[in-house]
Amino acid sequence: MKLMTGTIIENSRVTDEVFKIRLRMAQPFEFSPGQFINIKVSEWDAPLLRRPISISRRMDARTIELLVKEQGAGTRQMRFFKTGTPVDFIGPLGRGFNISGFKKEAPLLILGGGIGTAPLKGLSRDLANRGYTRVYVVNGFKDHPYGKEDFECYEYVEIDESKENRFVTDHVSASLNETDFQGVFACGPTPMLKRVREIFKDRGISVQLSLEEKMACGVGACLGCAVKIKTGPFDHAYKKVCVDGPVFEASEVIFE
Amino acid sequence: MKLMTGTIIENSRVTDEVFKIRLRMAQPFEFSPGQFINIKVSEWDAPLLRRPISISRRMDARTIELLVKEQGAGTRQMRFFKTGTPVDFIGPLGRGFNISGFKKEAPLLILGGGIGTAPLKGLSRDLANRGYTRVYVVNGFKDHPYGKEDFECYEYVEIDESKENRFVTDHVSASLNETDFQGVFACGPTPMLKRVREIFKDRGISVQLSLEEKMACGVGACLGCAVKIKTGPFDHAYKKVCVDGPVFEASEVIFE
Amino acid sequence: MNPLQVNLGGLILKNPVTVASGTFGFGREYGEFFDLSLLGGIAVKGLTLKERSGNPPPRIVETRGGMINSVGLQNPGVEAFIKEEIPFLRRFDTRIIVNINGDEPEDYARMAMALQEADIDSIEVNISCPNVKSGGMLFGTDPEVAYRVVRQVVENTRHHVMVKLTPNVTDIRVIARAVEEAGAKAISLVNTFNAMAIDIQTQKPVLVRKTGGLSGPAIKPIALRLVYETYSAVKIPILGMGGITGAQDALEFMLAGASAIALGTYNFVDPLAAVKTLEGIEAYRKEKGLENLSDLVGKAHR
Amino acid sequence: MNPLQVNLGGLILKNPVTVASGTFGFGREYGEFFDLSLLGGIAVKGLTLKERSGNPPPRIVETRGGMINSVGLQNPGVEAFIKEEIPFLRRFDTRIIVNINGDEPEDYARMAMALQEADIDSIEVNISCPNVKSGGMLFGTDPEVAYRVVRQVVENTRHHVMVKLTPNVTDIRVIARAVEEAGAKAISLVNTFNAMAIDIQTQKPVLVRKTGGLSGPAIKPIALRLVYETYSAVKIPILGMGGITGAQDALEFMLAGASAIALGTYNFVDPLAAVKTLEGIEAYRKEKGLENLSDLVGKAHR
Ligand SMILES: Cc1cc2nc3c(=O)[nH]c(=O)nc-3n(C[C@H](O)[C@H](O)[C@H](O)COP(=O)(O)OP(=O)(O)OC[C@H]3O[C@@H](n4cnc5c(N)ncnc54)[C@H](O)[C@@H]3O)c2cc1C
Ligand SMILES: Cc1cc2nc3c(=O)[nH]c(=O)nc-3n(C[C@H](O)[C@H](O)[C@H](O)COP(=O)(O)OP(=O)(O)OC[C@H]3O[C@@H](n4cnc5c(N)ncnc54)[C@H](O)[C@@H]3O)c2cc1C
Ligand SMILES: Cc1cc2nc3c(=O)[nH]c(=O)nc-3n(C[C@H](O)[C@H](O)[C@H](O)COP(=O)(O)O)c2cc1C
Ligand SMILES: Cc1cc2nc3c(=O)[nH]c(=O)nc-3n(C[C@H](O)[C@H](O)[C@H](O)COP(=O)(O)O)c2cc1C
Ligand code: FES
Ligand code: FES
Repeated sequence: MKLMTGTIIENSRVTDEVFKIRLRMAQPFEFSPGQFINIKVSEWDAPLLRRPISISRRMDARTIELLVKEQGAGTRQMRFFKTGTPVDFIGPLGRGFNISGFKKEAPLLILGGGIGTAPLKGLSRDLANRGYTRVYVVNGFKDHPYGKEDFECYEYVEIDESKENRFVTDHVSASLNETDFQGVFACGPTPMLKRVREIFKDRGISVQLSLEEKMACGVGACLGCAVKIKTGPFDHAYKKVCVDGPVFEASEVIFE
Repeated sequence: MKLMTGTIIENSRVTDEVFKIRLRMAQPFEFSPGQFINIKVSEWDAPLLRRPISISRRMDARTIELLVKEQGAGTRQMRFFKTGTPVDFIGPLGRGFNISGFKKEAPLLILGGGIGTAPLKGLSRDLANRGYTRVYVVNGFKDHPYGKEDFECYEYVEIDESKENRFVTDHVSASLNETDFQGVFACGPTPMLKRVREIFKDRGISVQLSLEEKMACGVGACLGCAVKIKTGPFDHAYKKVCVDGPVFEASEVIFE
Repeated sequence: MNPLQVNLGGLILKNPVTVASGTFGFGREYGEFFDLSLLGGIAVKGLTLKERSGNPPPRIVETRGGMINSVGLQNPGVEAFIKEEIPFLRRFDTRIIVNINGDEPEDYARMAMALQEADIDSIEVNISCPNVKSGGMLFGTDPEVAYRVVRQVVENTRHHVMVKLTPNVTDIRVIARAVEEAGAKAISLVNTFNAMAIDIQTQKPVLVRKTGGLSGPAIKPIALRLVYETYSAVKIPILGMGGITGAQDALEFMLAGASAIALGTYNFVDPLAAVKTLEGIEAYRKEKGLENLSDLVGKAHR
Repeated sequence: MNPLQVNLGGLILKNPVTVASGTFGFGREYGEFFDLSLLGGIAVKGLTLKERSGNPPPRIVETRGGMINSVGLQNPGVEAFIKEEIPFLRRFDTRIIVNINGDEPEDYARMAMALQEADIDSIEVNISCPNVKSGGMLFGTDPEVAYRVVRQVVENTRHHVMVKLTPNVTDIRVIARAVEEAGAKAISLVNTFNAMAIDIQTQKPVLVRKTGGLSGPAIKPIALRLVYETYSAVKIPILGMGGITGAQDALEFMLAGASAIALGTYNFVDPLAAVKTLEGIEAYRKEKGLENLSDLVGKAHR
């Protein structure tokens, strides 16, 4: 976790709403998949707060890629970030996916929804690099799927919800033998995450969900990004998405 | 007075702090020298309020030039206005210099200080176009004079205060026969305007000063840009720089 | 029926979008940008019995997301207003809301009487101006004084009476109830927040009167809370304002409990802001399938 | 002597730049960005007697130039703080300011007693938190309750006592005088402004507890005015805060009457903001040829 500067070397359109930004740092930049950075989007403090964006994947030792969806003022400003200009960010932040402890040949499942597919790109590559050979990826999009080419995996399924009338989790239940999987990694809208947790409940496997919450500091100081997490059979506490997460074990997450 | 859009066709550096912007409108744009426009500098409302900038001169029927000095957030943003992008402004605003009623061969004096020379460029050209042949221009700059080439006049004197240790008004007193002048037009810092008024007091000629005051609306609605103006031998009132000015007769201005 | 119509305690506005006193002059300036008949109402610049010259410059300080003003009720006086401005405003199909001010409690009743025969639609009793030496805001921070001022106006006018409250109080509900009891037909809020800026070069307050009134988007979250609280405290309707920039803000105020809203500072930023706000509200109404926009009012309480 | 040193009613800070409670955790996070010994002081996250889990999410809404928070005093409780956080903070050459909170007036005295033996430099009595059900801000709006709470703390502690005031009052001077009389050695202000946001899609308040506290640059002009007013009302020194983003803001607060200042929300925007503020203040001091920075304090009143 450091205050850093990266130079924008690319900012290009992926779909109508989604764009990708490549940032090059002066020094090698270490991170693990699922971590994010907290970006200052406006020199003029409009908006005031930084915006958390996952590191989608690594391009080289000094270069990372972000995938951003335009939502409001902050992401709209990012859309207009100019190539060659510097960006001030804090990172890498948070605890990413935990990919230790799986057998190399164990079937692993990655589930993404929309812009939630961003950090999963890097995850799929990391898993591949570490020799995991049976990684299944299922990504769902409301419309206009994107990003397939950036994943590295055993099987890649893409769902265009506008055409197929089914969700990522429907595909899992219908077409995959879910009992096989030794680990599940998911990032996407909350309803999707809820259903992922349902499907794999009580299987005794690691189901890791990447959560989102509004952030102010991004570093653990403000307690703004609280999510309810089980801390015991009858206990729970508010944990911070920014430092305790964004990735949490599904069994611990309390959706309200 | 209209809400307008102009396209930036040039934004170039004049000195370290001063830059010029050329704006092209879709339609012919009418104004008179001394009028200004109120520019929206930030799409993100940071700063919130528009910034008043004089129209420096006309390039062609649809194109005007602004001369801007970086002062704070607003003008800094203007500095980064990109060629090809649209700018939202209200204009033309205010009452400019009154150049009727002088004899064509009457000596007229234009006095400018620093960025206050901006509207005087257009004024000098307008006077020339209308056949005034004896227009004297004296412009003073703290440092690094600029803009000489844009004036059209009988005599042009440029004072670099950093080297010459004298002001515009010193030159007038010392080197010009001030009793000759039939009209004086001045724009610059308040101390300069005060001295201009002193010098030409009780001469019975028109001495026109262009004043500045902080503005909110720029159109006369907020009463924010008040300056004290004599309304009779013993009376005064707060007038609006934005609609009653920015140019006022020196004899009416009450400096506090 | 007109689905945008709102009832502000007997004052029927054809739509909820009005403009705030002091930010729209007497309508002439912005009338050059759009047809004033589009507005639900226009609150004119604050008036006093006699002409006032206002405060010395500078009168404006810009702040983050807002501005501090110290205009100080510069106005031509109520008589000149009646003669010169009403005929102009009456050319438009919109409500004329007359913002009245006084140095002493009795001035308000005098103003009301001066306006008795005038062709106006509402009197907005401004007991919340921070920019004058006496009166103004002071009346709006004490429930008993507020009651007295409003009562006297109500007793001396045939017009609709609205009262404009200051946000500079511990509990807005107490003041709101006092003016309701005094017979106000509606409440408008908020006026500006007492605020200040200091010039670190001169080491003095920027404004001659030291403090001024903060307005603009910066204050919206506080203004919205005050409208929300007021709604739960009184039965009379609310004209909500404070930092509104467009339809989204306006709808938040309506959901919080405002029957109508006013744009103030943002008119300066975008002369068409009020018109765009109206369009955005209408689009939202259609999207949500609301037959009457006024069904939204106070919905965030449920 | 150290030209930046300031005296906050017996609490000597080596420089006037501190960080505000709730915006700096217990220092650990921002300690990764700079040496905490650079700071004049650190006000830790608000503590309560027992551990608290805080309010349900969402806890943050961004607004123009500011943010509304509804954290609700999530904290590990005073005992855990003493055991786990003080040893960490003591490694730095900076003042430890402990922000204490209670549900009932007596809780504050209990907190003071719990901290009696702790190695801290000041107790900041927070009678101004808008984000808890009982207590908090309510104590800070009533001068008599404020007096009682502060008195009980003063009587039960050997530590320096500072009182943090809420801006949500009609007249800050009344409250300030009450806590001065009660024996407070300094006053800190402002805490956040009660504020609100509404989601126009769900048509409900965004925050579960409906309102939260507004902070950030948006509130600066009001906070500055409150510091200015307080300075003229009491003799005890002021720790000023509310929207400070850098040296210019900080100097305005000092000129208005703050002996020291705190950065809150802006730490989130720029983790180095406090350090930069200090640098900017020092540059100004030199430029103005001030031997003691504290000569600036309150200068805008003269
Ligand atoms: C750990 C983490 C990683 C993220 N990674 C990415 C990413 O890789 N790519 C990407 O496009 N987006 C990502 N997001 C979401 C992104 O931060 C928000 O979309 C962005 O902050 C919205 O800012 P805005 O100013 O554009 O929109 P706003 O005007 O602030 O809000 C627009 C909408 O987005 C929602 N929103 C705002 N802030 C957040 C937030 N922090 N988390 C969730 N929703 C929010 C609002 O509720 C609103 O509905 C991530 C969020 C988190 C917490
Ligand atoms: C009628 C008129 C015509 C003008 N024409 C020009 C022009 O042609 N070129 C040009 O560079 N500038 C011109 N100005 C001045 C210009 O408007 C200000 O420099 C600008 O608004 C400063 O904005 P900012 O955000 O950069 O600085 P801010 O941060 O707002 O302020 C920086 C400094 O500028 C001063 N300032 C701010 N606003 C004004 C204002 N409206 N008038 C005077 N001083 C102000 C402040 O007091 C401060 O000292 C004109 C002003 C007026 C009133
Ligand atoms: C320049 C200016 C002048 C104002 N004058 C008055 C006034 O005369 N009477 C009044 O009741 N309110 C006056 N106000 C307050 C506004 O009517 C409004 O209540 C306040 O600005 C909050 O709304 P806003 O944030 O949308 O501007 C004035 C505000 C501004 C900015
Ligand atoms: C997220 C957050 C949490 C806060 N928690 C506390 C707290 O526990 N105790 C307290 O006295 N003030 C708390 N505050 C208020 C700040 O200490 C400060 O008074 C206020 O934010 C104004 O300063 P600013 O505008 O610089 O942030 C909190 C503020 C924020 C933004
Ligand atoms: S965003 Fe501040 S603690 Fe997580
Ligand atoms: S700037 Fe509003 S009246 Fe001149």
